[in-house]
This record gives sequence, structure tokens and C-alpha cells, in this order.
Amino acid sequence: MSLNIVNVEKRYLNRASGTTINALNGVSIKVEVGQTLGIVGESGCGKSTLARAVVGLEVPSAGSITWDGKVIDNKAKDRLKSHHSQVQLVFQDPYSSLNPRQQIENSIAEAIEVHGLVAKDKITDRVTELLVMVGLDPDLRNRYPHQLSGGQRQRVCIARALSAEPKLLVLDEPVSALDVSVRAEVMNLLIDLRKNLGLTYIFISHDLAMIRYISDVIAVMYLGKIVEFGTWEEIIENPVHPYTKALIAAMPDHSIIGDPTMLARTLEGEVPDPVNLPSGCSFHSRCALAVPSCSIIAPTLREISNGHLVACSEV
Amino acid sequence: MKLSKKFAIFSISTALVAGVAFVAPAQAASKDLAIGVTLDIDKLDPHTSTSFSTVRALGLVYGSLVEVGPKLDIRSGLAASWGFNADSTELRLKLRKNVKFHDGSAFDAEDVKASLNRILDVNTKAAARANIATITSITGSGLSVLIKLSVPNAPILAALDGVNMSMLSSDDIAANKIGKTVNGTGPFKYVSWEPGQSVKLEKNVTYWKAPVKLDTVTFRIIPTEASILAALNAGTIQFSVLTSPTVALQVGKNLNLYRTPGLGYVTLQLNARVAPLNKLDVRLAIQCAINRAEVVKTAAAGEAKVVGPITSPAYASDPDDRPCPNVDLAKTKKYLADAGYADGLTIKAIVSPTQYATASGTAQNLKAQLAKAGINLELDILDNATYVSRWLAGDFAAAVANNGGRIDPDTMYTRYFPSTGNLNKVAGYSSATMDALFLKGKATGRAAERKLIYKSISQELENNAVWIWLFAPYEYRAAAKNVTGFIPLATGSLIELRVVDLK
Amino acid sequence: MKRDPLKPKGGFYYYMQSTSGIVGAILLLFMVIVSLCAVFGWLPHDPLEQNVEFAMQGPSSNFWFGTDEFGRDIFSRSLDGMRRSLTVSVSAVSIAATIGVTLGILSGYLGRWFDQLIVRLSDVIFAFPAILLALAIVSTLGNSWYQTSLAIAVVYTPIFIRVARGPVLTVKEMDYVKVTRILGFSSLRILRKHILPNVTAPIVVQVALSLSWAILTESGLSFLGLGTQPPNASLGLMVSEAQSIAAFAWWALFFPSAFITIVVVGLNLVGDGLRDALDPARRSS
Amino acid sequence: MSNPLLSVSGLGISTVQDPRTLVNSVSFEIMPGEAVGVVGESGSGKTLTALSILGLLPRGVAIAGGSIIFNGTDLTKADPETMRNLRGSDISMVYQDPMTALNPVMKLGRQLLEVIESHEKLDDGSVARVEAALREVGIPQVERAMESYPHEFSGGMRQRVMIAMALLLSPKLLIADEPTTALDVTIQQQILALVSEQRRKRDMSMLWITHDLGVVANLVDRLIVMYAGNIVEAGTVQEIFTNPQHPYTHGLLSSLPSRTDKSRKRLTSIPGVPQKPWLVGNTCGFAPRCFKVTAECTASAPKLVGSLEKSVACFHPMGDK
Amino acid sequence: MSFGERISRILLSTPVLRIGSILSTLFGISIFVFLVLRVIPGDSIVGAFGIETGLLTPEQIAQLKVYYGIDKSLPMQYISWMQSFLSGNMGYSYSTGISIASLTAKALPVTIELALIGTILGVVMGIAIGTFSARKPGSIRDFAGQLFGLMALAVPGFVLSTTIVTITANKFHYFPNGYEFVRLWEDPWMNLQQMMFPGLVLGIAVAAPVMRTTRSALLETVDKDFVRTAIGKGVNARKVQSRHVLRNSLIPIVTMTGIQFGYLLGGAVIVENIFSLPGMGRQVLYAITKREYATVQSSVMVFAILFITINVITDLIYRKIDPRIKK
Repeated sequence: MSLNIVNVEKRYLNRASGTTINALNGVSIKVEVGQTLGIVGESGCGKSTLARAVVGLEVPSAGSITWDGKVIDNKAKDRLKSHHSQVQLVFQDPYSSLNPRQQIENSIAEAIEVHGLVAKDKITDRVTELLVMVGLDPDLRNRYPHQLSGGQRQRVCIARALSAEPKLLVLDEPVSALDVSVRAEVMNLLIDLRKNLGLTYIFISHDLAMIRYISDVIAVMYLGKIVEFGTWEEIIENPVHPYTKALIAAMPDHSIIGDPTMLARTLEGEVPDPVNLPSGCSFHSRCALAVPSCSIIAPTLREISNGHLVACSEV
Repeated sequence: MKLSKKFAIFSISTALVAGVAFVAPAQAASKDLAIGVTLDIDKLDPHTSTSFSTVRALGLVYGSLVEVGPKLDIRSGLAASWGFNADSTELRLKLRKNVKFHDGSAFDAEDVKASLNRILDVNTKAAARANIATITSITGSGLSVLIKLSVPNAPILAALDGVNMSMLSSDDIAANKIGKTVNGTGPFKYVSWEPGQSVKLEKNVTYWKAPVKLDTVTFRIIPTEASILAALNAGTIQFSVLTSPTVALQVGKNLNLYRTPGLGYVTLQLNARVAPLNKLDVRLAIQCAINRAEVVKTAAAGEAKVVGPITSPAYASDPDDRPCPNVDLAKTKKYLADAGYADGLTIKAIVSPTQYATASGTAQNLKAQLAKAGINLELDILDNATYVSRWLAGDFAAAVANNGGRIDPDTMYTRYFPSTGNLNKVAGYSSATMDALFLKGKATGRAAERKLIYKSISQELENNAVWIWLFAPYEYRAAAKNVTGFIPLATGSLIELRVVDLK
Repeated sequence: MKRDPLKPKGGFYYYMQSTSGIVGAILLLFMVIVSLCAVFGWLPHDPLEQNVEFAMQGPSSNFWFGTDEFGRDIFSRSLDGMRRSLTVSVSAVSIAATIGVTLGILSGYLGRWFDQLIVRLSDVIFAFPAILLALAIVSTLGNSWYQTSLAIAVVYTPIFIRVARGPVLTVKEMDYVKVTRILGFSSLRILRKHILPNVTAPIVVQVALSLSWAILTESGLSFLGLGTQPPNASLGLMVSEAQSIAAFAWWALFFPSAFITIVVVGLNLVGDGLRDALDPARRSS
Repeated sequence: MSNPLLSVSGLGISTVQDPRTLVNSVSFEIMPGEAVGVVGESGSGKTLTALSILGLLPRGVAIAGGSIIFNGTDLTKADPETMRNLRGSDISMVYQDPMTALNPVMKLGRQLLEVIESHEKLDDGSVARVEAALREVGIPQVERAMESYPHEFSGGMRQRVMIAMALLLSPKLLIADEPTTALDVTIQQQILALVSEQRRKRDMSMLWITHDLGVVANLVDRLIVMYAGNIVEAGTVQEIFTNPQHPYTHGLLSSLPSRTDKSRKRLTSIPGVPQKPWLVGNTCGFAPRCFKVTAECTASAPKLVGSLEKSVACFHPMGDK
Repeated sequence: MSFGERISRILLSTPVLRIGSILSTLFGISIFVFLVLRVIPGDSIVGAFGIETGLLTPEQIAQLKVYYGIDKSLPMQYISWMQSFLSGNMGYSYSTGISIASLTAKALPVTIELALIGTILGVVMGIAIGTFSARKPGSIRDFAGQLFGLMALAVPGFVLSTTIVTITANKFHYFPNGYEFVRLWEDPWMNLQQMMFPGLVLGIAVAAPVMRTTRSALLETVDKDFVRTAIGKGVNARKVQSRHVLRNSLIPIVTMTGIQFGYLLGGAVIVENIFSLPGMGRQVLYAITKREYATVQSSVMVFAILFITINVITDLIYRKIDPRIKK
């Protein structure tokens, strides 16, 4: 079993301006069972679009996404009791991802009930089990979302995703919206669940520290493309792509104090508009290493060492 | 502070607008009369128009062979004199001398022939064609005209009155200009028509009767009567036509109010061809349950006259000459029991409240009165055109109606009650007796004899409770105090504006 | 009884935090009491009974609000009129809300051609003179109070379509709705369990406001003879009928007008209160 | 040592209705030219403290006590005109969300000129001054930017404009309320670099509010840690990061994954959720989550004691390493 | 980009979609009004002749049907109406024989002027009172302002109109609407007098919702971040209010005004009657009672076009006041 993303492209037509937004521009990646793939990138790099495509919320404009050999699409009727429930998503914002008018218990039990995952009289037990699994007091079951803290809500979201008994969990910035002091708890929970349930994760974040902490392999995305891919050690310790390097350098770190070089600018300019993609390598406009050919030839991912891929012609 | 400044500007500007508003425009020197009416005229062809407003306005522009006076007497108009042959099958007219159309051409027998033939022509769709349908030929020259009739028909003389019988120029008729140009013999000349706003007329200096004193007459369309009264009070108009009794009651001492019982009447039409109204007892039960004075008091604010079927003063029915002159609920009960409706019954009545001022009140009071007698009058309230459609199709059990009247009872009812009448379906009743009486009435020339015949007709209608005649609404003319000399006419005509002066 | 401090505070609690809401609720209570009096016939006089001897009398101990030209008791008629006005407007708004909300939600949720169609249709009705529409309905279907309601309902349906469609477009994009799609729920379930409960706030507010507009619309239609049929009383009809006699009988105009004011003010305040109570932003503060 | 530029003492902030304490007796000082960071989670009262200095507290929230002395003037008692004169010229502020902090329907140039207009007379040189300020913060094509509306700019560019606006009249104190939270890391770094460069150049004091310890680590001189409406710890950056005394600060620091840590050992977490300031009362607000809690902690509130270099409000501080 | 893609991009672009949707709405309205009129009992003949219709012979009725164009099948009637509508004269009014285009040319300016005056008065009053209220929420003046808003909602226009007519005419002998209607360009002074009261009645109707919208929009905007920014940079309170708060509150106010202007076009019927203004409302109402199909249909189409135009204008104003909306 594996998730296979092959050459996925996604374009949106903006009707108001008649322009096309290029969200994903040919992404290929394979996630093996039990692995955690970290995807890092800045806003607009397409990481969330990719997450939504993996769970079938978006239909790729080109390319395919298969789980266990079966194509994932957005047809709801196929999703009922199908392989699709094996892929679930946890959103970034725990405030907007729970129905404000639904009690916690119902939020978690709904999928179990609809798909008949356990016998009717066992549903309550199953909900209790899930609540305990995500570290919540089962007494919270009758609460409404607004009565819970952000961390608790995110745990409910995780429990709800787990209720469908998934194999693959896509985590789209799962701790970014949480208070700093509760992030660690949720991260720890995710790591425990992965171990206990044998889950496969796609962990998406703009925060390299979190990515680094949880991922087995990391993909760095820039403007809808993967620019570097490798094991977490390789990416963090031995980044090759100039963008990855800049990203790591820009990461605020409390462990380095009073170092004025931490405030040096590492990357000039801003991410180009995904409507008008730069020609050639889309990073060339901000790249210190850029040579004239970078604006003509778009580099493809190539392997520079065992399992370490990079899309740059100058490294 | 910002807000107070804003407010200051706001209030100053409001005050300015208001201040300006109270500077009334200066009065013109010429004698201009502005008349407030609710409805616009609908066309300029006098023969085909049926709307009151058109008839009223064009009545000042056109002339007819005879005229109906204040006492509903027939007076000479463009015909100076006339005479019937012995059996009333020929009418000889002597036309007035020196009558000129507004375009300057002289009026003579050619014009009479052309006008009457135009009315008789089916293609004209003339409104009053039926009234003179008995004419077989019109001959004559110069100032004399001979009209031959297919049957003895003395009442035809009265039918020659009115705007629908206007004398038009034969040249205009030949040139097919009727309805496009307005060329009459009346006291005022047509100037302009601004649809939805006004009709302007000016003095005809060559008018055959006394010299006209007003320089101009303007009909101004003010769609609500309350606004008309407001305009009178404010002095922006000097004369008005009102129909609503409650508005008329608000006319103050600063104005003259002319109140004339009209020829029209409000009635509860019963369709005797529809069950359960096909039973005489049911109809009589209804008649006995209705207090007409109460209807007048409530619906018309006391401003109307209780009448029988015939409203023309010369032939007027005695309103009390009917099985139940007064309310008699005991009789109602008995009639209902005889008809097999001891426990009461439901009758549907159509009514159009927008048709005339008292419609809704009349219907409501009738319903209340009949309810006391165990009769449930279910009101079906319709807009005017819908009402008329159903009325014409006879598609109703009862109808609260305000029908127009004529000075001659024959022209008034010949279309309803004889079985051959084209509105007999609407009347909902016919009988051999009725047919015979109407035939006799047409053929009889002598007034005294005719009166008897129409008294019988009236009794026949009342005894059979064909309809329940209720009252004749007043017609009101309100005028500023400086408007002098006006004589109201029951026909609704404003022709006497030809003698009005503005002081 | 001790209240669990963690138990969620209901909408009622938040509603009662709003002054407008409280005043509105009091006025609404007044309307309901008045209507109930009329429903159960607890009236000093029969609202339809005409009594010419007493016509056009001013307010007195016998006729608290005076009488009209038919000698009918204006107090009793006002109470009965309130009931009828509420009946007409409640049924009109119910129909409009039911149809409008259903179409609006479906339109927002399904999108594509269906959305286009519904939006176009509601534009058509929006741009159409209400009087003509009312005339058409009343003259083809008849003119009982429910046809009047139907006429008003047709006029108001597009408003509800808009009011429902807008939030659906927003809620549809909310993560908690997207999650339900990932979890493989049927559209019907998503609509019923996840979208409908979360778009009710603006609809409920709109219902309160529309009720007050419906009463005024009904009076406008009555003024043109298309509303409640005499002799039955509705507040609007009473006001429009009293116009002609107001010069001699101010009470005939004043009291029903005052009742209309109470209804309109009351419903608007209730709308304000509901808006406050249902607004999550205000709740959290 | 010179007098402090800003001296906040015993500042309390609470809601107006059914008074709820939001900030409880906060005291700190900022010396001329000094950069002070305030770190805390949402609801800790850090933003309210910053807003109260300029008198910009939201509706329904007001200063409940204490004083804010700026350059000898008590801002809590100053009249509106004094406050107005101060705002934007002596003290200016940069806000968290550059998307909403700029008037969406006013051209950027106009919004900057408004600052000059409010404190000086607009003259021929004003436009040039604004353009220069924009250039200084790294806005390309300044003339076009002057005619642009906020939505035509990216978040990073907007924040640059906000900074240009704040620096336009060379304030003595710049208050920055999480100005980089909404930005991407590479952009954040650009902004941080810009601000620290400008601060040095102008020798300006700065109060930097953030929830991200990493952001302030290299930016400020001293740090204030807030929790549940109280200052729990204050001191130099070096002291706080290397030798945190308060269990909260300590827990926070050890719950963050570090990029230098290669072990990926399990993160230490602080159990529970942050306390609401108004529920703290006369206790230590961190007590419910503290592993060192004793009865003393819930019996009374610990006072902030220590020096400017290092002070802590805790009955059981972590102790020196 | 392929040809097909380019075509589909053009077809899917906003202006084309917009025009397409406007045309389809107008088409829907034309069908709707046509059918509605045919459904209402009574036809043009009954409308014109009233109860005298009963006197017409079958031949006459047949001729009249030809004359009124109601002898043809419904689709043919629709097509011939559309032909005349699109040709520009919009058909003829049977009673006056005048083309509906020229009737409309006279009536439409009256209604538009009335609606404009009503809207302007309403917006001025509404914004002034709304601002007045919002300055101090919960205060006595807020209460007074809100009370005005609610009262203005609660008093039916016809009651207000007749009250004004009665009082000014009877007590002050002032009723400019009793004079013949004059157009703005003929006698602006008189015209404004005639428009003043009806404009005020409509204005009050507009003022109520505008006031309420203004109040809530101001209260909402006052709490926005950029207002805090403006205060924070030392802008004085008056300028904060006008440049920042009011300016940003305009969008909901414009929306509400646009909606109200649309309603005014319809609501003008009663006011035009009472104040005797020869506008579109009266034209339509009269034509309905007379069952003048062509007049009703064409007038309704004019109304619809106007209504849509207002939507477009509202849109343009949005673009003017809110630069965020893409050109």
C-alpha cells in the first residue's frame, strides 16, 4: 500500500479577471505506508492544494493520485465505505473545522454511524475509546466546540478523522493555530498515534522546526513544485537547493541568542504571482545562484545522493 | 462638533425648500377654470367612448341634436325643433341656424346624416348604436332632416342626447379624421390633451348659444379625490367632480358643493338563473332583509337617495312600492322556510371596490344585514376588469353593481330585462310579461300612458325581486366661491360651464 | 435547581442580554395576547357586527377605540385585525421562507446551472412590480386571506433565496463541511446536519423583519383592494379604509395605525435582538 | 543611567461591564534606545498592554489602574489632544495584521501623508518625505506605490508600508504588535532585518510584542514574559533564554523543537490550557499547570521581584543552572 | 492558448457572463409578464369598454380582437410584441393611440426624478440620523434616532401622504400638486415644489433602512483595525470619522440604497396617485386596469431594465468606493 502522486497539476480559473492560477505545476511523490512525509513551503506554494487533492476535495487538472492502486477523486458515492475513508484530513484551524452546532460526541460518532463501522450499541464505547485515544476526558463528549480550547478542538478533529479508521492521515498545519504551550502536546499525540495505529502521515507546515521534528522524509515546495526532497536529516543538515537553504536560515530559533547574523536578509523579494509563473526555474528571480539559463530551462528533480532529490541545475 | 454642523446644513436646506414652497405663483388675468377629475379621458372619438371622463370633457366640445335639462326635460340642442308622425315611426328635425363647427364650417343636414350613419355603422363600434338601432333611413337637406324608424319608437328622441350622439362634421367623417382631430360645435374648442395629465379647452367665440365667459377650461387629472379636495382648498383648481360621499362631506364652507342625485343606481343584482336565486322566495327573502336606509347611512355616509328601479324623475319608481318596503325579518324567515332554506344559505356576490367609492361599504353592510337574516353573503372582491368580465359573462350569483341610468326607462333597461336584450344574460331574469311590457313602452308616445307602463315594469321587477335596487348616489360638483352660475345636471354633463363665470 | 456552569448558554440567554430584544419580546408578547383574545373570541364586541345607531362614535367606555361608519367596534376589530395581519404575514413569510430557504440552500450548495437558474428566477421576481404579481395571483386564484399570503409570499421568496444562499456559499467552504465530504457523507446529510443549522441565524433575523414588512405590504395591497377582504379586518385594511373617514373619526385611523406601529417596531426589535443573540462574534465577547 | 523613556507601573486593564481583569498590575520600563520584547500566548494581555500605552484599547475595555509615564507625562491622565499629538509622532505603532490595519479604500500615499498632516503642515516637501520613507523600507516603484491601494500589495509589502508610516515622524518609541505573525518566514526575516536596522539607525526605543520566542531572540535587549494577565518573568534575553526562572518560561522553552537539536527527543509539554486572566484572582495564574505547584501558589499571588536584568514572579523559581 | 480555450475564456469572462445573465433575466421577465397578464381575467376589450362590452356584437368583438392584436395565438402575440418592443416604439397604447415609447419618454423622467429625490432625501436623512445614533450607542440620542428609524418603517406611505396633503392644503392652503405637473426643465422651481412632498414621503421610507444600515455599519467599522491605525497615527477624531469610518461604511449603505431605489420605482404607484404625478407607476396601474397588454408589458420591461441599470450603477459605485473590487 502506498500513496502515489504522479505529475499532478492544478489550475483554477479566476472568472473575474479571466486569469488562471497555477496552484500545482507537476508534483510527483510517493509515500510508503508507515512513513511520514513532511511538506514545507511558504503560503501559495501549493502545499494545501496538494493536501486537498490527496483526500479528494480537489480534482487534479492533470496527473493522478492513487491510494493502494485506486484513483482518488471527488465522487462522494464512491467514498461510502470505500477505500477513500482510508485517507483523512486534519485542517489547520480547529475553530472552523468543527460544526459549531454539533456536540463533540456526534461529530466523532457521525462517520461511524453513517458507514456502520461498529455495531449500533457499540458506538458510544467507540467514541469513548477515540476520546481517550486523543487524550481527551470522555466527559467532554456533550460539549459544543466553542466550549473547548483550541488544543482540545484539534484533538477532537483528530479523533473524528480516526473514527473513519484511516490508514493515511493528511495533517495540514495541525498545530499552527494553537497556543505555543499546547503545540508540543499535540505533536506528541500525533507521534504516539502514528506508532500505536501504524498510520502514515503527510504533515504539511510552514514551520521547519515542526516538520523536522516529525517527518521521515521532507519535500520542499515552491510555486507548485517540489524543489527538494530527501530524508529529514539530509534536508535540515545538508540542504542543497538555494530556496531550502534560505528557508532554513530564515527560521526563527530560540536556541540562538543575540546573534545579529540571524537578522541578515537571506532571501530578497517575494514569491511571484502564481498567475504569471516565471519562465524556466520559477525560483530564478530570487536566486543568488541564478545564471541566464535558469530563466529558460525548468530544472527537474534529480537525485544527488541516495534518496536526496533536488530541482536545481546549479548545485 | 461635526455632527451639529451637518445638521445645521441639513435643517437650513430643508427650511429653504419649505420656504420656497409657500410662495404661490401669481394668478393669471384671463378667466381660466381648472377642473379636477380622477380619471383621464381615454380617446377623442365621441361616438365610441364609454368612459365618464371622456364623455364629460368632450361634452363641452361637441354638440348633440337635443339636450337634457336640469329637470331632465328634453330641450333643443342643435335641433331647434322636432316632431313625430302619428305612430312614432318618423321623426322630423329642424336644425338650428348659424351653427358653426370650430373649424369654421357650417352645420347642416349633411352633417347630421353623416354623424348618425357613422353611429349606425357597425364598424364604428359606436357606444350608443343600440339606442338608435331602429333608424332605417336619414334623409334631408339644408336645415331639415327626416329620420325613419323600423318600429314605433318615441323614446328615441331622448337617445339623441349626449356625447355618444355628437354631431360631427361630414367632411371630417369623410376624411376619416374622427378621433384624430377634434372639431365640434360646443362652447369650448379643443386645444390639447396630455395623456395622464390634462385636457385643455378654450372658449368658442362663435358658440350658438349665449357667449361663453370662461377663456379656458382645463381638466386636470388628480387620481385621488382627497387630493382633488386638497387642490380645491389650496386654490390650485376651482372646480371638481367628486363621487366619494366621505370626501364630499369634507368640503368646507369655503367652497360651493352641488349635490345632484344621479340617474345611476347601486343595486344588488341577483342572477335568477342560478340556484338558489332561481327561487323567487329566496330573492324575496333577500329583499325583505335589506334596510336600504342603513346601506345609505353606512356605505354612503347618508349621502344618497333610496330608489326603486327607475331613477329618471319623469318615470321614477316609488322606492316603497315593493313586497317589503321596510325590513321584515319575519317575512324573510318565512320566505326562506318556503324555499327550503330555513337554516339559512350562502350566496356569493362579486364586487369591485375600485369601481366606485361606495362599493366596498355597500357590500360590507349588505353582508352584515343579510347575516342577521341567516343569509351568508360571501363577498368575492375583484379588480374592476375582472369584475366586468365575470359580470358580462353572467358568471356570478349576485353582484354589487353600480349601473348607469338614462333619462328614458326604455333606453335604461331595454338591454337588460327583455329576453332579447343583449345584457339579458347579465340581468339574469326575463319573462313574457316583461317582454310584452317593454314592447308596449317603446311603441307608446304619450307620456301618461308610458308612465303607467313603466310603473308596471318597475312593479314587475320589484315583485319578482329581480334585483335589489338600493340607492342612487349623489353626483358632486365642488367649486370655489368665485365660480358663479353653474347648473348641475343629473346626466353628469358639465355643459352648463358655458354659462359659468369666474369672479 | 443548580445550573451546571459548563452547560452551554442557550440562545435565550444571549437574547435577553439585548435591550432591543427584551422590548421587542414584550411587544411581541402583547401582539400574541391580543391575537389570542381574538382567536378565543374574548372581545367586547363582534368585530363584524354592524350597528348603525353607534356609527362613528369616538372612544367611550363602551367602545374603547370608538366605532367606524358601520358602527363596528374598532377595539374589537383592532384585536381581530392584529390576529388576521399576523395570520397573513406569518403564513406569507412561512411559505416564502420555506420555499426561499430550500431553493437558496440548494442553489448555494449545488451551484452550477441550478444556482444560475435560481438566481435568474429570483432576479426576475425581484425586478417585477409586486402589485402586478399580487393582482395576478389574487385574480386567478381568488382572494381569501391565503391567496393574499401567497401573493406576498411570492414577492418575498427571492429575499429568502438570497438570505439563505449567501451563508451557504460561505458555510460550504468551511472546513467542517469539507470534512464531511472527506468522511463520505451524503449530500442530503451534509445539507441537513451541517449546513442548515449553521445558516439559520440570518434566516431567523430575516423572518422577523419580513413579518413586519409583510404586514405593511398587506396594508398596501388592501389600499389597492388586493389584500384582506372586507368585512374582515386586518390592520392594514382598517388603516386604508379609515383614510376616507379620518377627517371625522380620527380614532378609526389612529388605533389601527398604532397597532401597526407596535407590530412593526416589535418585530424589528425582535429582529435586532435575534441578530445580537445569534451573532457568534457578539456571543464570544 | 538615564531616566526611562516609558515607565509603566501597576497597570491594570479590565472590561467596563461586569469588570473582568484582563491585565493585572503590570510594571516595566523602557530606556531610551532600548528594545524590549513582550512574549505571551493569546489572552495573556500582551497586546492590551501595548494598546493601552497609546490609548487605543478596544471598546468596552479600559485602564483600571496604574500609570503609564512617557517622557514625564502620565498617559493614563492625558487629555485627548495631548494623546493625539503623541500618537504617530512620539510613539507609533505597527500592528499584527497588515491586511486589516490599513484603510482598504484609501491610497497608500494618502494614508502616509495623513500622518504628516496630523502633526505638521503639509507642504511641497511632504510627498517627497513620504516617498523617501517608503524607499527606506524597501518598497520598489515608490511613485506607483503612492497611488496604490493596500489590496494591491502583498502582506510583506503592506507591513513595510506600515513600518514606513510608523517611522515617518521619527518616533521615540515604536510599538510593534506581532507584526510578522501573519507573514511567511522568509518575509518575516526581511521585516525583522528592516526593523532592527532602522532601530539602530534612529536609536529608537522599541516594544515588540510576540508569541514567538524565536523571533525576539535576536531582536530585543530585554524580554518580558506574560501569562494570564501578569508578568511572570522579565530580564535580559540572555538570562531568560539560557536560564529561565519561571516554570512557565522554562516549560515553554523546552516545549519548542529546536533546529539545533538533532535527537528529536520527545517534546516536553505543559499540560492543560492557558488560564483566563480574570479567573486568576489572588493566586499564581500558572499554578493549575505547574509541576512545582504548592498550596502557597493558590493562596496568594507571587510578586515580581528581582533586578532589571532578571526578575521573576514565582514562589518556586527554577533556580540557577 | 488554443482557439477553443480563448473562446471559452471570453465566454466565461465577467462582462460577457454579466451581459448574458442580464439578457436572460430580461427574457425571463418578458415571458413572465406576458403570461401573468394573460392569466388575469379580463382582456383589452373589457378594459376599454367596461360593462358596455356586453353591447358589442360577436362581429364587433372579432374586429376588436384583431384591432387589439389578441386574435392571434399566444406565441404570435409574444413575438409581435417583442418585435415592436425591440423596434423601439414598444407598441401602441390603444386608448390614446400614442406609442408606448413616447408615453414612457414622458412618464419615466417623472418617476426617476421622484425616486432620485426620494433617494437623496432618504440617504441624507438616513446617514445623518444613523451617524447621530451611532456616535453614542445606547444613549438617549441613539434611542431617539432608532425610534425615528422604526417609526419611519411603521407608518405606511399612503397614511403619511394623505396626512401631508390634508394638512398642507386645508391649513396652509398650499398644494402645488394641484397645478398641472411641470417638468424640471420647464419650471424648476414649481417642479421642485411638486416633487417635494412625494419625495419626502418616499425619502422617509428610504431613510429608515438607510438609517439602520448606517448605524450598524458605523458601529461595525469603528471597531476595525484600520480605524485604530488612524487614531494611532494621530489623526483627529473628526477626520477619523469622515475619512476612515464613514467612507468604509458606505458599501452596505450603497447596497441598501440600491435596493431601496429599486423598491421606490415600484412603491411610487401610491405616491404618484396621491400627489398626481404623471409617472410610470400610474401608467402601469392604469394600463393594468384597462388591460392594455402592450403598455403593461413594455412598461414592466422598462422597469426591469431600470432595475437592472440600478444594479449596474450600484456596482459601479462599489468599484468607485471600494478599490478592492476588480475592475
